Amino acid sequence: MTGLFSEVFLGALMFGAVTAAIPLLLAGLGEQMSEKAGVLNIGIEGMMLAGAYLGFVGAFYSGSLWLGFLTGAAGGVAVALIMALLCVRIGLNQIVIGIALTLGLEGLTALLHHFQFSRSYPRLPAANATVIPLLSDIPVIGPAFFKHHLIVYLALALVFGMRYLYRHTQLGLNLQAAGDKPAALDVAGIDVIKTRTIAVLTTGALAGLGGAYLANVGAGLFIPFISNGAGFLGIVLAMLARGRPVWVLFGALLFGVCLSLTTAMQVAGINIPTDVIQMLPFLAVMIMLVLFGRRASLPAALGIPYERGTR
Amino acid sequence: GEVKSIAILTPEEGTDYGWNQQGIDAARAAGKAAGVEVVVAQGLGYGDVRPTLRELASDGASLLIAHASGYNTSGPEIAKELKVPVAIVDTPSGLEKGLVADYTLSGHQGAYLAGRLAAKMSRSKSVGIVVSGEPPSWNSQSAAFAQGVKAENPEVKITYAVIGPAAYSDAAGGKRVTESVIASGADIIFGQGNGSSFGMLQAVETTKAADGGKVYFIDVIGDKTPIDKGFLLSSVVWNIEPVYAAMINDLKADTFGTKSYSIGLKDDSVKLLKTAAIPDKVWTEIQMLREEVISGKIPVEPVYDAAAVRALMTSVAQ
Amino acid sequence: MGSLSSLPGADTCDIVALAGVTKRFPGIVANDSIDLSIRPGEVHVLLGENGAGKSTLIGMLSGLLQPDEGRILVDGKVTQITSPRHALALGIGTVFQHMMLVPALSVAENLLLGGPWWQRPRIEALEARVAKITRSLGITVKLHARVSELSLGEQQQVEILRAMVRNSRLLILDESTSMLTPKGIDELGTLMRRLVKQGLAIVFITHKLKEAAAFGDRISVLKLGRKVGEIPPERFRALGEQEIISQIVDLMFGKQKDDPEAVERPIRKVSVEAAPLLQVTDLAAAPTDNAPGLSSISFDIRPGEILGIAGIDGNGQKQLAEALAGQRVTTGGSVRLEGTAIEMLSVGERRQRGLRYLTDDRLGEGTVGTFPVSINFFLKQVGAPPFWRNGFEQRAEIDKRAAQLVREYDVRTPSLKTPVARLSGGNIQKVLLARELAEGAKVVIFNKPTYGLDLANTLASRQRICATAARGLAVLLISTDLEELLSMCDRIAVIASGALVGTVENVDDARTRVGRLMIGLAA
Amino acid sequence: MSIDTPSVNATAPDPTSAAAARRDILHRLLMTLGPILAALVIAGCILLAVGVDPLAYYGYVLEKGLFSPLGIQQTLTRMAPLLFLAAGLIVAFRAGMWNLGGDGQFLLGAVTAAASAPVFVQLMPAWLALICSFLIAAAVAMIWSLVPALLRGYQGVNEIITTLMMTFLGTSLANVLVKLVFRDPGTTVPQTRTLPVEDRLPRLFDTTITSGLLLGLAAIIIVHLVMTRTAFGLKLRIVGANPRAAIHAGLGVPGLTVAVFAISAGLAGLAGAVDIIGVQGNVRADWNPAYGLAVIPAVFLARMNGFAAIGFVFLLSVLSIGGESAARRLGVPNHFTLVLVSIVLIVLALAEYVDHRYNQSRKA
Ligand SMILES: Nc1ncnc2c1ncn2[C@@H]1O[C@H](COP(=O)(O)OP(=O)(O)OP(=O)(O)O)[C@@H](O)[C@H]1O
Ligand SMILES: Nc1ncnc2c1ncn2[C@@H]1O[C@H](COP(=O)(O)OP(=O)(O)OP(=O)(O)O)[C@@H](O)[C@H]1O
Ligand SMILES: [Mg+2]
Ligand SMILES: [Mg+2]
Repeated sequence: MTGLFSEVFLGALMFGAVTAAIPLLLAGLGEQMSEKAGVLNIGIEGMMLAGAYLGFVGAFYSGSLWLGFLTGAAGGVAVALIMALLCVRIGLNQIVIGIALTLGLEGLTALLHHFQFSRSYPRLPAANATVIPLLSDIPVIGPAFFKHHLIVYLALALVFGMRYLYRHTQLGLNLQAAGDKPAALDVAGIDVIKTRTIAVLTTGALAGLGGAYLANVGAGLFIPFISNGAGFLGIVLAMLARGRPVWVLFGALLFGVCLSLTTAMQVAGINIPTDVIQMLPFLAVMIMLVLFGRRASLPAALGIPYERGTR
Repeated sequence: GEVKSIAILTPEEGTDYGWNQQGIDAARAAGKAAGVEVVVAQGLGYGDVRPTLRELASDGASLLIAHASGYNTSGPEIAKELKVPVAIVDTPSGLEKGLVADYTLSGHQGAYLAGRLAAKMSRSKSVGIVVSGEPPSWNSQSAAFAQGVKAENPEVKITYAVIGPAAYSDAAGGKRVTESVIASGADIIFGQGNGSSFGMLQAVETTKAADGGKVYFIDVIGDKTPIDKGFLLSSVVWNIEPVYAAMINDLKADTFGTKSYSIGLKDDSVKLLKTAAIPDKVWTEIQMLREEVISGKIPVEPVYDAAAVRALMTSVAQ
Repeated sequence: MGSLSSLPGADTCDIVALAGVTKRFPGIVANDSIDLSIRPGEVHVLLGENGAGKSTLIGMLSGLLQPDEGRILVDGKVTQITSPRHALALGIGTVFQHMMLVPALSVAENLLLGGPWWQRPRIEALEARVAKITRSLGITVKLHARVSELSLGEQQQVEILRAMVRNSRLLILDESTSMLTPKGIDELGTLMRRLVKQGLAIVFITHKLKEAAAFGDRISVLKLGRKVGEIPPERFRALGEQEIISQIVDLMFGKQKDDPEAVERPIRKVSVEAAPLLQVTDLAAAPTDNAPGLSSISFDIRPGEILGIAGIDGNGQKQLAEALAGQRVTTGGSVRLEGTAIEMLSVGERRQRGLRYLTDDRLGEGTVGTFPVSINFFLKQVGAPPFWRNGFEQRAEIDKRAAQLVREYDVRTPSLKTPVARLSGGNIQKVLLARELAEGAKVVIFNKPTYGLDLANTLASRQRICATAARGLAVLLISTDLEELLSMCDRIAVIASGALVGTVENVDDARTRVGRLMIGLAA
Repeated sequence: MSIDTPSVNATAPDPTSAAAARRDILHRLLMTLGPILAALVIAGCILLAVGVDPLAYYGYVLEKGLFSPLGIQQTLTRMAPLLFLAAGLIVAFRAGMWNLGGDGQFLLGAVTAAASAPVFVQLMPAWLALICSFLIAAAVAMIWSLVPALLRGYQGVNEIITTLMMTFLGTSLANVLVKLVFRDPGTTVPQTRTLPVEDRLPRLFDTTITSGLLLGLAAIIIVHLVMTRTAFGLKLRIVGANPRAAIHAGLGVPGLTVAVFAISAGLAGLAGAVDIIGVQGNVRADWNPAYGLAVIPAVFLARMNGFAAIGFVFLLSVLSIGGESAARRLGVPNHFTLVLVSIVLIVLALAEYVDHRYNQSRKA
């Protein structure tokens, strides 16, 4: 059995873990931004699907992965725009619209796929990796972390970018104020609606990018329902992270590693039903919540539309 | 009795180069041959199909083919309720004359041959089985494939991986798990999964084997040749048309519900797909093995239970 | 439309002038063609009962609300103040009636809100600037403390500071003194004088006529949305305090007695031999992140007695009230009601025994804002007959009794169905009073019962509290308003940092003795 | 975070004319049918784009979902579990608890019912057996909700996270139970033993409508009355609208929180049970109809009013039954139904907003 766990295999497992974690990371970072600004974005699954579909279409027809990421992000933004209009600007119920958008995009992308790809099932060539010199030569770690597509490093950099944004910029302050006490932000002269709109659109871009990554790199193709609940996991990650981007990264990696662990245990021939293994990450998080779960500090105005001058 | 039209109900759209498409195509072909109208209700999901069954029956279908193991509770119920013949899968004990017939489709014989083929062709002496779930019909093929591999060459390593409990549309998962299995040394992947099988195919196309050469894919049920990019080694193709044709005949002869239908190597309703990637010599050997399986010289018993399959995989993994 | 100069108030030296401004809310005209001029170098005091339309007016000046009719002139030009940002750009800085700070952010971060989004917040520049302003104002501000850790008074200072940091030409203070101690109020007054000397214009809203007379230059009085009178600076300077007050009272209420705030302390007989109704011994509670704890609090109150708790806001008053009511976990000591220990009882059980607590946080915990007025009367009796029988709501009973209470307590509400949050603060307070004084009360804790109430309501509430004591109930009156305590209490205890530092009989020199205790000297 | 709980009129309706009441009903009807019509037009454009005749499509939706005897029976049968779920959500949402774990609770209730009912019917009279199954299904779902309930009630842990996590867990656990514990040994397909058709809930009269429909209607109406007319309901609404006021008023908030979760989850469990005992007869591995996702917006659109929720659930059922049939007949993938439901939800939400705005400006 020792032979099974060769360097190559372990490297591939970890590589898979990172690949699986990236869409969750992007969705989680996106959701975190919305939540920080006071918008509970349940439509993120729909944004991911839009990103996955358009991202794939863009990459497939142009032959450029980068263009695919761009169209994917644009797809997410397009859905987010609806959400921003309906929930931020005119204050419709965020849960109703979020779920409706998710259902709608599930149906729409499946429909489009049916008419467009359901006979040919086009697939993209392998994403070319940006190999980081030296680091990539480290056994196991090298192939796992330093042989990814450039977008992966950008996503990781984004974690720290977000951290900087939240901690050290005026926008970070504005976002937090928009989520905690929007009226105070408003009287300080910052447009709450605009701030929240920016947050929701950013969520759309990130979720769309996550979807595009899922389709173009994760799977190399688009099929209906490809996001498979990743958006909802993103919501969970964002809430568990309590506003800290680095925690989203940890959470996403935890889920990715658990998925790879599933594969590893099976390859090792350990006879455990997949359902049981599947429960592990959730069980781990639940136990953490039971043990350490003090008052989760969600923004005070989360889910409440802001309208000037009402109380 | 008279047979005017038959209806087939499938959980997914009939464009999957797999279970649903084979069922629908076969029903159409059988209907055409018998001069019978065919109604297709596809993409019904795995929920409650009683409404659709009732509606199709009230529209006058002479036979309802409930083409999913998830429909084998509702099918017989509606058959009794409305006195309409219904065909269901995976339930040999459910026969009822004039009302319920079973067709248990298992490609295990074909999968056995696929296992022999894989063991012959593997350069690294290591093959993988990747599935996106563990329904009985896939289990029997996984098990038979493993038996075939071991019968051909006990030295060949088998890696078995389930993507998730119900990861049928998890294409990214399919690709990820397949890549891991390839990294563990496999250079032939026997893959079963609906949407996720396209992810497996993608992994095979974009990942090199340990020796730097091609990784090959063995598919099941359908024929993905039209979308192949040269990585398809073979497929355990099911042809369900004879089954449906027999059902129509039995309906006409009023013998529907007295027997189970199945598919197998014998009448080529299960067969291994010949592709250019298979050398003629190997293909000839496989054809000889096929004869032995048909004659019963090589017994291949189906294993339907997921736990039993995993136990088997554990034992052969050593 | 006439020419600008013909409009009243459109004077060239006005920073801001209102001309015929009208604002309607569903069912009410909150401001009815109001004319107003606001000039540099003046403290313009706005007076008016609860709901007179003062805050609405401010809302329009600060860009939160848009007038339905009329116009606002800034520097003589007709200007539509479209947003708070616009108002700030015009130099209009507002300290709102309700706290407008982000509790989770630090003071510095709150002051920095509003800068260009891409920038790093410029803390160093702010520190320097704040240091300069605070020095000239004579206040200290903890820049790096979280706002949620500050007392309400400190928060108010932060809001004033924010307006100053923003270079406001016009500073609007909506009931900014309601949370301050007498000393704080004096300081704010001095501050305002200093600011108008520097050329600022100030709009100052208060319910306390003495403050109006002491700090103002010009007074406008609103009543039911209309401006019913104005005392211009020339007249103002010519009059003494008492004359000004009596003029205001004329404007607001018609002829009345000279100094309405000088209520005679009703003479109540507190029998010395009577057993105390409420006995508190060595009560202690642990401090939390943003509140001081309590340590060895002991006192008792006899039937018919009013015990006052004086002290600077944020010294444990709320914690004491909550500990007594059972809303806060105590770590030691005993509370006896009529001799029976109740410290282990729940909130509901204590209430059942006759302990009532009138909270100072009307909207936050006193009421359910979206629920109708009628239900809010009975929030603490849910399930009790005759309003509920076998668990079922008896609407007729509820409405009958609610209508009765509305009449009895003069609650001004459009209907019983109106969501209670729509009422003005004063009227919400009446709902709470009615609720707490309902049948079976024995000991009542009043926490800042007249905070934010207009004069008439304040007087009415005080009278009710005195009447409550006169009926033989024990009253604990917590207030930051020393005048109020002196006018009503039998004894006054002073709280500081969660401990009682002394108790004073309310006789002749009580004012000085309480004052000494409050600033940390022996009585 | 708060849920916009509509305040319940405390006073009796004033004795204004019946005409006003009629006008109000007409208005409501208009404000529901109008948006639906608008949604159909929008969705129709999509149909046109893919080359399908929208009129034919909607004709089939109406015929097969509503106006044919068979269709209406199917629609009403589909409503039963949805009504129970909606009832459970009403309790939670009115009390300010975001129970997003309905699907997990539903599945565990379903598995429990499926595992117990076939056993019970052999031990006792059928009616008693079914009652027992219902009870233990509700009990299991309640127990499942205990973790989020206690965490929220006593630790203040946000229930959106915990219920979402518990629903992921519950789905897996239900599968494990079906595959490993309650598996029917008589079949190769992993599923529980099947409750014979004759032992299931009786059908109404001569139709195929399950009597679960009546149970569902009863559940949602009782919930509505409890929430709006009783002291207990008022206590829950106080907790939902202003938890601090609840503490101030002396309500035992943690206890009430646990009660809310128990009732909400219990009803979700009953939804699972009524679907199994009334219609399905067994639970298959990996079965997850995910009804919650559609019912949640419906409950919000109904403003947590039980009667309005019945209407929206009915609408959803018509769309899902009729939409599937229409899609098949016209060669549109069934996924189009999702698009249609989504558009209807969004337009209804928009219409409510417009109506609200209009009312406000009229009052001003
Ligand atoms: N939503 C509303 N519904 C009904 N009436 C309203 C509404 N909003 C405001 N009003 C009315 O507007 C009037 C003016 O309110 P405003 O807040 O300006 O009073 P105020 O003078 O600031 O009172 P206070 O001294 O209590 O602060 C009130 O009488 C109130 O009844
Ligand atoms: N946006 C609004 N919509 C409806 N009514 C409002 C609105 N804003 C204020 N009001 C009304 O304005 C009146 C006064 O409100 P406000 O909050 O200023 O209380 P208040 O009068 O200041 O009370 P107090 O002086 O006791 O604090 C209330 O009666 C309220 O009904
Ligand atoms: Mg006020
Ligand atoms: Mg005011």
